[in-house]
Amino acid sequence: MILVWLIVILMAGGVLAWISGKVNRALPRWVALGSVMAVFGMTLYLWLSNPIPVLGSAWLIQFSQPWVPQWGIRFSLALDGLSLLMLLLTFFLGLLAVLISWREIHTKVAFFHFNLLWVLAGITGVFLTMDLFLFYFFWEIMLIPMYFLIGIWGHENRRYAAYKFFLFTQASGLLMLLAILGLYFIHGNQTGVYTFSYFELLNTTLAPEAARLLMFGFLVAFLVKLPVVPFHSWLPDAHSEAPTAGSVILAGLLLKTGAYGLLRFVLPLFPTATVEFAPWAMLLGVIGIIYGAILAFSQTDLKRLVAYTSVSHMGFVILGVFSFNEWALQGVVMQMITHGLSTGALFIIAGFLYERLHTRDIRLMGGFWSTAPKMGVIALIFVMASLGLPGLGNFIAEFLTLVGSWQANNWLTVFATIGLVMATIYSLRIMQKIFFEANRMEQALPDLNAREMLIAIPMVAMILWLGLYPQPILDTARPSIQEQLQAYTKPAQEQVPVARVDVPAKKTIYIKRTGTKNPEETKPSSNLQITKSSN
Amino acid sequence: MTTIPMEYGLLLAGMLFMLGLISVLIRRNIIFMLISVEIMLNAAGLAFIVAGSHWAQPDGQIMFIFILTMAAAEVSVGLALILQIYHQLKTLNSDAANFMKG
Amino acid sequence: MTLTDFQHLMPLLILTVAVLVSMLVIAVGRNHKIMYVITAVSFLAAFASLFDLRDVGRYTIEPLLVIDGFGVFYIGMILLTALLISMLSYAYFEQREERKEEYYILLLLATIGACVLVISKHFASLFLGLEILTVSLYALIAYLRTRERSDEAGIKYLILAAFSSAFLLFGMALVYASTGTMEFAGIAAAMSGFTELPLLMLTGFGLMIVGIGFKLSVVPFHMWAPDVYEGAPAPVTAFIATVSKGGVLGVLIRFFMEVDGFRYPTLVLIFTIVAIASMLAGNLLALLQRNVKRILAYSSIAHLGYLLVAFLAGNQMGVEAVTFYLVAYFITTVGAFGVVAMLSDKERDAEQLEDYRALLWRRPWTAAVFTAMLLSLAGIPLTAGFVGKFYILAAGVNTQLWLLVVMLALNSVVGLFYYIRLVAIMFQQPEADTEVQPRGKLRPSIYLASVGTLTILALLLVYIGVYPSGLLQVIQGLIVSTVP
Amino acid sequence: MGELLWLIPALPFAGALLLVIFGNRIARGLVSTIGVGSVGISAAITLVLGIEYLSSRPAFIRQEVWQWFDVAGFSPSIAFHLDALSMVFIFVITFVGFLIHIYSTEYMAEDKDYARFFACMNLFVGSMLMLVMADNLLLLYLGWEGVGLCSYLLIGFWYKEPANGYAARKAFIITRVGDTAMAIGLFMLFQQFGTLHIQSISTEAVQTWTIGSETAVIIAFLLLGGAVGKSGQLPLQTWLPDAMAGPTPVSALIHAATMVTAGVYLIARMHVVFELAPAAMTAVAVIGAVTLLVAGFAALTQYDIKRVLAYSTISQVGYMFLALGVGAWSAGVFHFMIHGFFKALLFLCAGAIILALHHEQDMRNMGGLSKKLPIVFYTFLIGAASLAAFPLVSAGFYSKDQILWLQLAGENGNIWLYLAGLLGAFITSIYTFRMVFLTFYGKEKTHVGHKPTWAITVPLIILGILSFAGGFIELPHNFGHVVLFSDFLTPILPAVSVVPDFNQYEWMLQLLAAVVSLVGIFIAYLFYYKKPELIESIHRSELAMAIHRFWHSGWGFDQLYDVLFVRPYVYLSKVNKNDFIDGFYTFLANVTQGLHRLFSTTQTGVMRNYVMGVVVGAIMILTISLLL
Repeated sequence: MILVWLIVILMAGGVLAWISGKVNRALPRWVALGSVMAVFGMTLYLWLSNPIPVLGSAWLIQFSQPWVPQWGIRFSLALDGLSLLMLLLTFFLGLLAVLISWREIHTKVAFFHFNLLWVLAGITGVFLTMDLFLFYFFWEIMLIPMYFLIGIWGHENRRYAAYKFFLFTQASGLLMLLAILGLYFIHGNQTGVYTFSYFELLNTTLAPEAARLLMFGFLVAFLVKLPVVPFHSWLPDAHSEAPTAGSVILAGLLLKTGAYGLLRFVLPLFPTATVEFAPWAMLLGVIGIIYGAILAFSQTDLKRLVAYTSVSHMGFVILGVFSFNEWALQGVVMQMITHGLSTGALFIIAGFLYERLHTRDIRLMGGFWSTAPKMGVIALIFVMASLGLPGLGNFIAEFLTLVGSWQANNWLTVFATIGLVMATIYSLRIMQKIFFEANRMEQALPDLNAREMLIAIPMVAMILWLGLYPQPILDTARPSIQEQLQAYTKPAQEQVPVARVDVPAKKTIYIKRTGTKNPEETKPSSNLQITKSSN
Repeated sequence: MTTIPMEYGLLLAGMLFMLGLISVLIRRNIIFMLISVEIMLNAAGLAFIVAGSHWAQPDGQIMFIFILTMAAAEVSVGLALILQIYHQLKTLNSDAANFMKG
Repeated sequence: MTLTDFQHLMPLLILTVAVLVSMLVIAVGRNHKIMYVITAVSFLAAFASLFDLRDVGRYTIEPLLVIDGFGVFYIGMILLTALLISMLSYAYFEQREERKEEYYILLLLATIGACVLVISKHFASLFLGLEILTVSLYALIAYLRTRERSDEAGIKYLILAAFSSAFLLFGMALVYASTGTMEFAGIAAAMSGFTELPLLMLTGFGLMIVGIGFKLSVVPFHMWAPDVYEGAPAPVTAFIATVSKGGVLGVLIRFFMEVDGFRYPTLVLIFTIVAIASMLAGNLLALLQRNVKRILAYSSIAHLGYLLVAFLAGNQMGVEAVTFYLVAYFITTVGAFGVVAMLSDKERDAEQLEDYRALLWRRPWTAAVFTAMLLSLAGIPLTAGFVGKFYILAAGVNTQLWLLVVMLALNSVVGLFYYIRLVAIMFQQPEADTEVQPRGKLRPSIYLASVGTLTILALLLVYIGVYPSGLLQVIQGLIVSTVP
Repeated sequence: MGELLWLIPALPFAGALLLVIFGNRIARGLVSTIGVGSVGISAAITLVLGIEYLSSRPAFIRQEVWQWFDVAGFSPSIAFHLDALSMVFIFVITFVGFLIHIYSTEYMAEDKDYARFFACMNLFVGSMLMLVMADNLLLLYLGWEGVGLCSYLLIGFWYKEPANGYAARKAFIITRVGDTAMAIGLFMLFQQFGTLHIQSISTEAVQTWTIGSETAVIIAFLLLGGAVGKSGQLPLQTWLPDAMAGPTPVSALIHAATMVTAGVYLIARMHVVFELAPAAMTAVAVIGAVTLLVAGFAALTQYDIKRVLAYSTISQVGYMFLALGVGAWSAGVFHFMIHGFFKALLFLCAGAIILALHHEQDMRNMGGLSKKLPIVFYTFLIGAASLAAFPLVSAGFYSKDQILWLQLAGENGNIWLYLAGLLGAFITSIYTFRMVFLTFYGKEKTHVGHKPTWAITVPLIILGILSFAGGFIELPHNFGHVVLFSDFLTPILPAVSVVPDFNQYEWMLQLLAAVVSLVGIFIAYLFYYKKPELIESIHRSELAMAIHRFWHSGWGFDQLYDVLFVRPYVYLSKVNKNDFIDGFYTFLANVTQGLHRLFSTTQTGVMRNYVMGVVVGAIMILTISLLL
């Protein structure tokens, strides 16, 4: 039930924030802060009160209620280590998003916070649901408020960016919906039980061809969201045009839903098809790493630059996911978290700069270290995190991913590692152009104030903690990762599915008037009314 | 008594239908278009009568009466509208009524 | 005709009586409000009388009509929609100078026509229902006769509809000629006798598809739709988009199910092409359109294409999907046009995109409702449109109509663009210097009718979107009871 | 005492942390206290530990602070490992580091970013200690990258000048190239052994691999890649001369005494792997030989005193590589230590000069400083003698001689390597004393401003003593035969196997080395003091000038890399700035919009066209239904 509360609190908080805007302009901020704090506290409590290594099962809490029984849809939520970590990240970044918007957002404050909280609610839902219909439901839900966040409070080119974001993610999402439906019917035809339940669908036996097609349906959605080159082109626009809070949530959380989807659905559902596809997926990852890095180097818009670094970093995720071993997957989970923090922090810094200078063009910046050393130090830490400096979280993530992917594919790993050099090239450019060299601006740049330090310090602490003692995170993720990998650790011969035709034959008999009535056809049953071929 | 094969009757109806259709296509005057449509409707009516007589049922003729009735209603509304159009456009050229497009 | 026949036709009779009463009332004295009340009450009464028919099973009134769960559900849907439209109409026409009262008579008549359509089982009743509907629509479309566009739309619809009726009739005649019966069941029986359909019959079906396709405004018979939507008064447009199409679709399903048209690859091919073409053309035409009513017209073309996907799925799930989608579509369309109607003023309908700019800041609730409607059209979760689209996709996937299903998905993306564009325009920041011209406020009671309607619609939309089980149960219950 | 191990790197880290947080808010004195003090205490602990280590002679001391992480058996710890090898390094790092910190209090006194400087320096010392104390390669990698970061920060310390920033980035990126190779090496090692723990790898490698086994060779080469990058060896040496953009104490500490020798440490540390990969060993030696020559010639032509020293550093590290390459582990490490002393000394002296001459670094504008800065002069002389391997009295003589001798005497030795080393020694003494003569003799060309006080002179003197006396702990066989240093290292690093019956030639070789050194000094005396016109005559020759320019530019490596890598990369990036993939989607959008326009034209508003549409549709449907 606590899982439902997480979503409900956020949604209710959103509505309340909207309404409270009528009372007082500042109230929505406090309402939003309060609700995010509440859910963050609850999640933190869940984490601390469940010593995961001790537990045998990966699942901590489950909740399930029938929703649309006719279709076998349940309102089914479940929490395991992976979800828990993602939730912690979500609420942590959510908290920061509320805080950074404190001064940045002036128009329609109430509606802004409504959207912010609903995005978070949607993301929470995505990370929790164990029903594929519900998953798609939340998957779409989180896009609408995000669309508004970009489209209303974004920068100059916001409408274009918002459209692009929306269309890309929707298009890919619909293909996923088709795949979900395909899976649903295949499973239903096999077992007679029509259900969207994740746990049930895991047991579907798929013919290779069907598995491949369905996997691509899922993949498209996740690869676009991740994003993987060549589906990344929505991201730079969306990230650079969104308000800071939006960028943080986009980079820190929305991208992670793609990675989460890969881990949660693609890996366990299609164990054979993914193995087939793995080299290509890894290649895409490497291309993403290198392509993103090259493009990041030449960007002059700070937020755009950081956006391309996200493309680069997310390449590691897909590289790791398709390595199918624990090191890589732990690396991926770490990457999701640390990238959320480090890129989020870079966007926040970009936001701080934009607030002060009203530009994101790094050609106009320079020499800010002398006036804003605190900002400089913090930026330095996250720039270093983004280039993978050991001692900071990203290093653990990238190193584990690469160690894992090395076991899977040597050459691609070599190229991915070369990506680290490129990461250095673009990362240092950020420092150079903004904080070093001579100051080109007339106005002095005020250093971070107390509120901003309140945002920055926890992030610094987190990224250091993750870099120096990531074990709690790894422990939390371990059971779920092992569960996702189950299909891959079995002996090889078991992985080959029994050759049987699983694609339902095209039904040729429809509802007919003539002839004798088939008792099955006339009797309404609680499940979907699918008239089965009687011949 | 030798009966005329049904196909002949249908062919006649079809020709009538085509005539009406073509004249709808080539006429610009709205009144003529309306008349042409009426021809088409009557062609359909004729086809019904032919079919009905082929099956020796009254149904075809009944349908024809329905069609006539409906055509009459249609024409009455149509003429009212045409009046209104003429009032506004000062022409009965159907091409002139193209304010809405795109 | 027996008494039970009358009982089963109660909804239609109520409406007919209401028409007669209305005429008498007008003869006595014109009063908009009384007319409105009579109409609304009669719709309600007709709807209430449907509850008797809940468990009707299958009752035939030979040879023309059949009343079954399917028919009852569709009639109910039509009646409720008509009721909502009449509620919207009240506020809309209150601010017009024209004589308003006859409007309701026509509305009632058109509704009767649609109801007859969905329970007809004979070409004659099909024809009669269709023509009652259509002829009433001629007058409704051109109702605001002082507006040029209204007349233009009226004459266009008249000529084209009569033209397409001729096709339909000729097609019926040919089918009749080749089968010797005009009853659906008889035709089906005759058809199952043929190993291969005779040419005459195929021609007949082809011509009938032209007539039906026109009424459904699917490609390539769609061209009238935008002009008529634009020219007609907003409530009438809503009526055309919903009741008229719903009725025709109802009879199409009934006929097709009866004769099992899915057995004939030719027919399936035609409908597949039509469906794909409708989705594509509808969405593409709407893409950069700047007239909101036209956007909705084009989008309705696309939506009919979607509906055909489920229709083509053919089995019971397909019928359910069509029905469910129709419900969602009705709610959404009526809601959307309701907003248009509500924002319209004396001179013209609020149809330009500019009328909606920064609407959120001017009239937040209206904007929110409109947004919900648009998102539902786009098939976004939390709205009925999403569940409907999901259902259609499910039906398609179930029957493995992959081409259609993928086309639907891709087209939805194109569709998204213009819905979202509209939403974006509403959410734009108002420019500081443009003064919002104050609109003449209506009397609160009138205003309330519209607001109430929209609120109901929005709530229904969300309710079905979040908890579709209820509606599903009704649909499955009623339709299962019918389908043989 | 082993429990104190963690404090050695922790103290400088703590110092850095304090300075980052409070640096701008506290008085300079306190900054110096924290900055210098933390390293000083580290040095003191090192001393205590060292004494204990020497007295008890354990194989090693290990201290695990905490388990870093543990993923499916991959479980590196934050753990420190102290043995003779790391002892030497820690000693140099903390002591030389301490001295340089003291020196910096004066050198940087005027700088407004005083705290930042010490924060970075402390961070550097901490990272460097982490590097040499790590008990697993991942932690070593942490230190490895950490020193890279500090190097970056300190080279670009005066960030206002774009060139400094450029040099800093260059240093970071080029070393990162090497690090990447090293990282891949780590992946391979992990795949082979399932651990990155150095001791385990060392013991298991011998059991797993045969000599020359392919994996071992690949891994050794990859590790070598890392070492080459960090140590400024060919082909990744180009960053080091530019790194002189940083403040001089930085150059002394990072780019002379400690960080650049990390590669030496890595190879020595992983010597088991290298021994199993003879090809890699040869590569180490060859790289060392070539580098020492290339850098030596480049040093001959530099005018910037710091660049001379930089190239000389590259060259001297080349000697260390040369030693490692033939398996003369302890000789290499010994040269590292001695080099650490005298090169730090030389840099510090150079710094003192630069400070005195108002940040003038061009030797052509110096001269006659021997009177003005006597302490600097004498200490510099000691350092220069050591660098030039002045026979008998300089430490450098002993360390370098050992390397040269082992090129012939060692089993893996080679006459060509020896000759290269000898030629290098010759050049070294030329450019070293060229520096001495240009700087301290001749006419005074720039006014001497700042006179060094104790904070500068004391470190100079101490380092001078070490540069002089350090050599006597390891004397050749025929000459005292003191083997304190190699004995100390023997448990860790195996002694080089010497070709039998070669000892008799040793004195000849020593003599040769001495002569070469002296001749070099004489030539420098001739050209740069006695007869400067000789130089001018050379300058008149076109060919000579072309060579001069070529050498001056560091053998054109910069230009080569610029053309090969930098420009293509920048071009690629710039040309695709707007992301051509985006163009595809834009195209898609445009096509859709075009289709919209196309379809829109069908909606003419003319009724007859609509009728036509219906008719066309009817015809199509009839065609389909009749023909299909």
